[in-house]
Amino acid sequence: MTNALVENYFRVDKLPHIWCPGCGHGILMRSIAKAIENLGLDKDKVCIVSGIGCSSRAPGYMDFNTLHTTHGRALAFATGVKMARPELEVIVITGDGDASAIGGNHLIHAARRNINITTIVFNNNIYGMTGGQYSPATPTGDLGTTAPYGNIDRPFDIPKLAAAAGATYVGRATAYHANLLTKLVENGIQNKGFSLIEGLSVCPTYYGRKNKKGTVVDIMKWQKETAVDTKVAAKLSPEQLEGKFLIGELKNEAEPEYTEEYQKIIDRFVKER
Amino acid sequence: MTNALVENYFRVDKLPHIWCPGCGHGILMRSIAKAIENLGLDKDKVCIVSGIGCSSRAPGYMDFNTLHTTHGRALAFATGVKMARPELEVIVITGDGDASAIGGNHLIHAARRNINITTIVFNNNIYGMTGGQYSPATPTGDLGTTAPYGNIDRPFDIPKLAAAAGATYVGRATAYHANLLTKLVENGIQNKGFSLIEGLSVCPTYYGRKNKKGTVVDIMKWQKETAVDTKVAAKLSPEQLEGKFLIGELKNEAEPEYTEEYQKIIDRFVKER
Amino acid sequence: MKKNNIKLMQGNEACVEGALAAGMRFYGGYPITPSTEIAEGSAQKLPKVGGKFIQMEDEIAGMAATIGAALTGVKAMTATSGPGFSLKQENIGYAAIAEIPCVIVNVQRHGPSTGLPTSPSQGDVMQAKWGTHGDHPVIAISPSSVKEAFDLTVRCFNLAEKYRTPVILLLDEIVGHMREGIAIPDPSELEIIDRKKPSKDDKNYLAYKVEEGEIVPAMAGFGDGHRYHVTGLVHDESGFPTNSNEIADVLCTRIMKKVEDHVDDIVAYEEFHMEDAEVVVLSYGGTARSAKSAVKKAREKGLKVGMFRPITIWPFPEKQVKEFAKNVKGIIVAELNYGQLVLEVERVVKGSADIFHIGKVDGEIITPNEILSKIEEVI
Amino acid sequence: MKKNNIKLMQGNEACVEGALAAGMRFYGGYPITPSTEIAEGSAQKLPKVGGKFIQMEDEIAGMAATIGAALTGVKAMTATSGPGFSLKQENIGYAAIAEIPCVIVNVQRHGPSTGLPTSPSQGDVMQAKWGTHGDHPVIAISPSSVKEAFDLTVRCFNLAEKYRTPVILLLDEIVGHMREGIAIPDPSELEIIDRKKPSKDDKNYLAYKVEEGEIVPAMAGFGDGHRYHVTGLVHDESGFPTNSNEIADVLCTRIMKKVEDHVDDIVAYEEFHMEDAEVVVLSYGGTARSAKSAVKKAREKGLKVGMFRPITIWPFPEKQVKEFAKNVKGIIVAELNYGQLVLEVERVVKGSADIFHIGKVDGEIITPNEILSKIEEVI
Amino acid sequence: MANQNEKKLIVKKSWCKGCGICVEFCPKNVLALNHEKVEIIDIEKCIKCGLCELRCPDFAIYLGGMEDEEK
Amino acid sequence: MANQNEKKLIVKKSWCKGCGICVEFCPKNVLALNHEKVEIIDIEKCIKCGLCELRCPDFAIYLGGMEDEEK
Amino acid sequence: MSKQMELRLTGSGGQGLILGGIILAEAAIMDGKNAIQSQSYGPEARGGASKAEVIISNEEIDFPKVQTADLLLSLTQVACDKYVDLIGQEGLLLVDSSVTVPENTNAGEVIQIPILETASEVIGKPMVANIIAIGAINALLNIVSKESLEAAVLNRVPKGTEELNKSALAEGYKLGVRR
Amino acid sequence: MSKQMELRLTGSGGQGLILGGIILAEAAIMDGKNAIQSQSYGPEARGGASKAEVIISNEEIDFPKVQTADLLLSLTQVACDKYVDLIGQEGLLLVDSSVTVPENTNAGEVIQIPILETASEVIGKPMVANIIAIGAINALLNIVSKESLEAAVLNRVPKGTEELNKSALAEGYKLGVRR
Ligand SMILES: Cc1ncc(C[n+]2csc(CCOP(=O)(O)OP(=O)(O)O)c2C)c(N)n1
Ligand SMILES: Cc1ncc(C[n+]2csc(CCOP(=O)(O)OP(=O)(O)O)c2C)c(N)n1
Ligand code: SF4
Ligand code: SF4
Ligand code: SF4
Ligand code: SF4
Ligand code: SF4
Ligand code: SF4
Ligand SMILES: [Mg+2]
Ligand SMILES: [Mg+2]
Repeated sequence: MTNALVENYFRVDKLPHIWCPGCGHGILMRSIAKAIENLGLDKDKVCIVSGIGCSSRAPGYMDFNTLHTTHGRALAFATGVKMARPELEVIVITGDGDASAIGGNHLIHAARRNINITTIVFNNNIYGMTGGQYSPATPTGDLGTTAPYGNIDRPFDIPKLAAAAGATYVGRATAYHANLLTKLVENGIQNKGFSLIEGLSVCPTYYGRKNKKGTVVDIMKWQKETAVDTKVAAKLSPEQLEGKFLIGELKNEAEPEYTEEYQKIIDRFVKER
Repeated sequence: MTNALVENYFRVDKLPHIWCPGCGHGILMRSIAKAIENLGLDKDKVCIVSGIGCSSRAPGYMDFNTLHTTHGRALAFATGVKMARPELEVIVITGDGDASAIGGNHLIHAARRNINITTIVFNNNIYGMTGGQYSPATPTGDLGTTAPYGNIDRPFDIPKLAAAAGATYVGRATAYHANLLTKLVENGIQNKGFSLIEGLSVCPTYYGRKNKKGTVVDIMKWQKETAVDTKVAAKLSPEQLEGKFLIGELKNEAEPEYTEEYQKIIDRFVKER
Repeated sequence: MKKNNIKLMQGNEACVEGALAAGMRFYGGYPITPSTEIAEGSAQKLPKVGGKFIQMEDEIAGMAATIGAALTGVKAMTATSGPGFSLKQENIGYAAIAEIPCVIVNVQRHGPSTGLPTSPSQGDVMQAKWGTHGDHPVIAISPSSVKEAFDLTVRCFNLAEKYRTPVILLLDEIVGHMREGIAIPDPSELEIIDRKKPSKDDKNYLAYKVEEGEIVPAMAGFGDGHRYHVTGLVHDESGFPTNSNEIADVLCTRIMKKVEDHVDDIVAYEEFHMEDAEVVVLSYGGTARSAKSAVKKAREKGLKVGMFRPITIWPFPEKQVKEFAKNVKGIIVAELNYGQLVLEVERVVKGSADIFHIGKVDGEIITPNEILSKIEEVI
Repeated sequence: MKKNNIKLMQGNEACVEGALAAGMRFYGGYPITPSTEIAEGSAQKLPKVGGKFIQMEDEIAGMAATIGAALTGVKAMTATSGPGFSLKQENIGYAAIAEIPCVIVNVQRHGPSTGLPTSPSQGDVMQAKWGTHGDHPVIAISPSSVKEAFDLTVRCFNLAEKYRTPVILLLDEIVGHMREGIAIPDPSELEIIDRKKPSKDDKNYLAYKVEEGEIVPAMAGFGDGHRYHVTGLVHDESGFPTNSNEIADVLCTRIMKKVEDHVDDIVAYEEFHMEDAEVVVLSYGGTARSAKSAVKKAREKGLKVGMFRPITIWPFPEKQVKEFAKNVKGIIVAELNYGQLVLEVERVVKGSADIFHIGKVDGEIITPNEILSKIEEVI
Repeated sequence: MANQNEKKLIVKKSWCKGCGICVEFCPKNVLALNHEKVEIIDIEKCIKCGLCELRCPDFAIYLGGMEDEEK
Repeated sequence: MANQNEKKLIVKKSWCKGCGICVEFCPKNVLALNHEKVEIIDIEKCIKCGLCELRCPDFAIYLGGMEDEEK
Repeated sequence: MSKQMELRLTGSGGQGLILGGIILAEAAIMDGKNAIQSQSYGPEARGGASKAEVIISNEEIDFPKVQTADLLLSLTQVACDKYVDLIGQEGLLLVDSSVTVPENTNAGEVIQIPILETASEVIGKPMVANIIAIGAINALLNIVSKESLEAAVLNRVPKGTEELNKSALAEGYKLGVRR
Repeated sequence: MSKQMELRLTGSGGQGLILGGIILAEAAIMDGKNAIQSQSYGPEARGGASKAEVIISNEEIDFPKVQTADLLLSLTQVACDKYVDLIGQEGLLLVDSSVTVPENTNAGEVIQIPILETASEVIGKPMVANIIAIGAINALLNIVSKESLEAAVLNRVPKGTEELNKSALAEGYKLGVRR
């Protein structure tokens, strides 16, 4: 017995999931299912693809065509799925490591092509699955098991990177701002082109503990207090924005979509026949 | 017998190089040597690294510590060289395919780390070495042997991508604007951090021929006419800039450099001893 | 004038034609000499039949996209050469455990690393079997002519579909770039195997359950209405990951056995003058052409020499080689590498015949005369 | 109280200690279970000795950075497990042809693909030899204890430096994650080999010329004042690319022979109760511990059983195995995979002894009793 | 969709991992943790805002339609 | 550095691949192609601007110091 | 202790049982014995039920995994249910008081002691349960010397928690006295 | 033509000799013969000296590469110098007039004809040199039927250049008449 959303969009027999108590990934996963529910998508026509990582375990629990691939390669597999069957709504769920470390190249190329895939990055600022090594999203100075003296890398701004690479819809939400995430995912799915939504997650087990950020509740409070919606931010001074980060819609532009452009080539020959 | 620049900075016995008549790569390679000469760098302390491609053959002709690696991986090898021996001036010469197709991930990560490497991308808008397939820098609509019906991919703006990923010095020149390239490379080398300079090259053999862009001379004339220096561009209207592209310095910011930050960790322990 | 329907075609072109004839409707790859013509041909021809070509950002992505496409129900292929084949290995292993049918063409060139990139080689024969980590099934097939490049590409697709496994076409630069006459068979003459799909209304579909009498599980296409999970982790019959050792054993053994138990169906080989041969030249791919020529010359000299040509390299025609080895004095393995398949021959023959090796790593191909000299030395 | 200088340590930790003792001053890698502790230990300890650790964006980059660093003259290492080992293959081939000394640790886990990522395996034994394209030399070493994880890591570095080649430490999850007592030897007790460098003022230095009496070319560090070219293409003695078939032959043969011709120096193995053994258990790495236990139990029962443990997997102790095979009834190969090194044993033994295999692909390790049963069955 | 008022706050204890998120962010202090499991301590105060459901990573607390009970 | 005026325009024919870049971009029409090799047709007009050298992909034309000739 | 001792410590992920195993093994080594410690992991490096194994012997230890445990410690019900069958006929099943002992166990002996409660109530720190447990184990089985065990504990616990852990160890010894 | 014919066409990258080889091979196939065409490449796919090989035979052709050429065509000096030694004792060395024939060649016969000049001066298109060359070759050696050769040419050249290439072929035949 569970509620309608879970009943309809999850593989209930596989629950509860393997994630740690308080892991933000569960919240984000629910927000995505909610977006799919709101849009009323046909489950048979939704394909969810992931790589490897705690985050990438999500699709296994979701009742769609689900594909758990190799580390970093979700978008490359997803590109094959989408090209071969453009009528499928292809959604990629990936981690900060999966998407931006080993998978960084596939990310920028999918963005460049503007292929109609919606990617949600569960960014917990760490490699959770392998036990807390720093990731390309770990803030400078923070600790990881492979950054015992403080991380000297500078983190990516993943949405900004995706936008520069060519993504046409880009946004950010957090585990705390779960409803916003749902809204952004809805928009991303509706965007005809490549959409990337960063969902700031929480890894209490490794990132939180290692960096003395307190419990999951403490981190979610921090998210609540530090995030500023772009719409609000527009009215604030640089000083007021100091130390804050932006959530909401960060880019929304129309550009030709990849599979549609390919279809035009095919159509040329159909006409010729 | 040849002139001083060539005599001093090239492996004269390996010349003439294998590039086709009119290949822009030779012009760009000379500009880099010129920059090194202008800066008066110690040849023993310069290391030039490349991947695979026509462009990546450059280091073989240059009289430094030169490393011709695997396709796309120049920056990853270069990162090892630079980390292990930060006193070396590490320069990467790479192609549009090498740097932004297979090597895209290493590019954005080197940029993110702001490691003191100067990368020059010989962008001829095509895979030259393998005979003219479209690259991530081939303009939409152009032809390549694998884009027989016109390329539907959108090209990267490589300098913009590098900047978004974290490069601290970014610029663009062309084979026609060879002196500008020298200046930008000088600046890039002097920048303490990751620098990327795009050098628009010319592949008359494949890109030019396939796309009916005429001879190398025609393409260089096009470069001359279409490029606008950033400084000039600042004074022009969007209409005036329509169809033009920018050359010159595109980004120049100071940020902590990677190997220096690592040295600080080492120094901590030296002090502790 | 055109007196027949024979066309002059490169091995690489014939591979594309074969793939299209077999039903390929997706190609995902990254160009590399000497396989590029396969990408180029696919780019040109696929949209004409409603298929899709995509040039990915690298070979890893090319392999991934190929698997992704195959999962939607289409027949998919990728092609590459040595360096790219190395990069594809991780995802080839994925296709093996997730049982996704697809075809990987490796047009072998000289190595290791960039080596002599335009020179021929047969240096990836062992890599085809062992390139990815962990135990996995392998089918690899090596054509010796342009005609075979066509026929065996069709066969690769058929075997991939039948056994739900990635199949490797081990071309070499010799055959890949050689132009030869080929009569493309009429589509009606070709046997084309398609993967078995579950029935539309099978509500109890378990994606990894082998039904009674079947070799592999029926495979639904993503989007066909059977929602299921695919993973590279060890998984149960539903496709969901498990840590159960029992299930791991069943799965990992089953994927090996489906090939092992059907070697007779899979293995193909050519015998030439084997009837009374005292010495056998074992050779494959482009090099087998030199071997055949050498055997002809030797026969002209009255020497009792035959040729055995494995067409499937993996599984290796173990039974056949073991059998003829009993009756011959020596086996000369001629292959364009430092000594790879010869190791398998040594293993199989168990000392019942002397084994000699002709190899080369200088970028040139082995000539008939080099083989002939060896024959004369050995006989 | 602390009565001795023995420390409790994981195999992975001992590997880091061994590397540091051997002189490792660079580590470039990407984390993956079950090798992560090697990255973590290196991250922690390298800066303390002035060395560098960098977590790269993926395994390909980790391997590349390791080679790049090695070229500047430092000793460099990377560590990974199956999926990462597959990804590193292309650049391992590069290190082989460019003759860059470095150490690659592969802590084997269950596969193929993601498999059972926390379960032990010895499924990458063949991949260690054949994983990259083209013919290339291979040295791979497999420790059976924490102490050996230390000692053999030192040995890997020594062999890498001596033979200018990438060397693979084939750990497995059993030994990598097991904690055991180990007495770390005093640095003065260790034999440490450093690469031969050209003299500072050698103006005619040819980076790939083997001097009279040497095994490999002297290797200048980038920045030391000898400017030269390094490439993965076939190259001449200066390091510059060439298409000459003669030079290709010399180079490609030389890099194979430098290992082949020194097997006796490289090969290491352990013999246990081999004197009068009628049946031999051949086993390596973590599984050899089960084998030893089984042999002890069998001996207690009065059975004439011995154990042969290859420590270097590649080159395989061919001579030794061939030799003892003549005097035994059967050889039981126990390894944690579907059947890999057993193929090499079959090849080498040429039918002079019966060969049996105990393998496993279910994620569990092989127990002494399983081996004992087999012994009793065979003897 | 069922009217909000017809909905009932339901806890699926077996799925609750006791993270405390719902407890913290419930605007009305309806919930508490007890032995690492969530508990409804003051259902009267519940305004059925659904914030607990929104943020529970384990789908262990939610506003169920009445029909749920029948199952 | 040698004074610009002391420099001499030198062509290294064996390296010239006849691309014509120097010919086209010479501001003074000093150069021409002949049988796919560059040729100096009017040295008098040369202002020693060095643009030919700058853009020759093959280092086949340059302003050499007088010392070059001695070699 | 004469023969080879095989111990299996089970519970949930955060209870520090691997550290407990390490401490026992390290103490044995200090005593001049041989010891091997190992563990099993869940998916990749994370969580769920945790199992640490220790083998201690005067002889060389070949096979590194516990075959039939001489002792099974279970701090949670899940762990107890999962591993109880792997205990030897003469083995000791030591469970926390919160755990219901399964019926029909073939353990030689079953002992139930309030480890978790002692940690949270007596010491006031739930995280020292592992130290209490190893104290109790050593009291019951006398595997290693008291001095070595204390030294090993102090060697492995975070700086500043030495006294706390000493008390925990002492409480463990108390709980392990056969009543 | 009765026995197996082995031809090697050499020159520089852009001269279209591979296409020339393809056309010869294709014509042979139209005649019902067997033919194999192959080439060598420079570094990766690009340039430098180019070599196309054609083998034509009434029998099955096994070894696909030319061993001792019955004909060596060289349009450039570099190519001639590089490949001249690989010609058979009875082989024909056919070179462009611009090429200086090396001394001591072991070719059976040497013929020099103005292929390049005819292309640029007579036809006015340097790029048809390959077609002129194969015309001359066929005139000299009579390898394939005239009809097949013309059909093969028309089959392979770009649309709109048919007439041009026909004339080139005709010029080639003229040049290939033994004088
Ligand atoms: C090729 C490869 N390299 C490394 C790994 C090990 N690995 C698994 S998940 C992971 C990181 C996951 O981080 P992220 O994507 O941020 O996901 P999270 O677990 O934090 O949700 C790593 C390094 C792997 N499975 N495959
Ligand atoms: C792993 C791998 N994949 C593919 C290739 C084939 N390849 C060599 S160079 C090249 C493209 C080069 O393009 P670019 O970097 O733009 O250089 P250019 O030749 O245009 O200067 C490719 C695809 C290779 N050598 N290795
Ligand atoms: S390790 Fe971190 S990211 Fe992974 S499940 Fe636990 S809390 Fe979530
Ligand atoms: S193919 Fe293009 S890029 Fe390569 S050398 Fe020729 S002109 Fe230059
Ligand atoms: S529905 Fe709202 S008020 Fe009621 S328990 Fe949940 S969060 Fe609290
Ligand atoms: S948020 Fe969910 S898992 Fe966490 S305490 Fe509340 S009901 Fe339990
Ligand atoms: S130096 Fe200037 S003027 Fe003289 S030839 Fe060169 S480009 Fe022309
Ligand atoms: S630019 Fe250089 S190569 Fe080109 S024509 Fe002039 S001298 Fe010759
Ligand atoms: Mg993460
Ligand atoms: Mg390019």
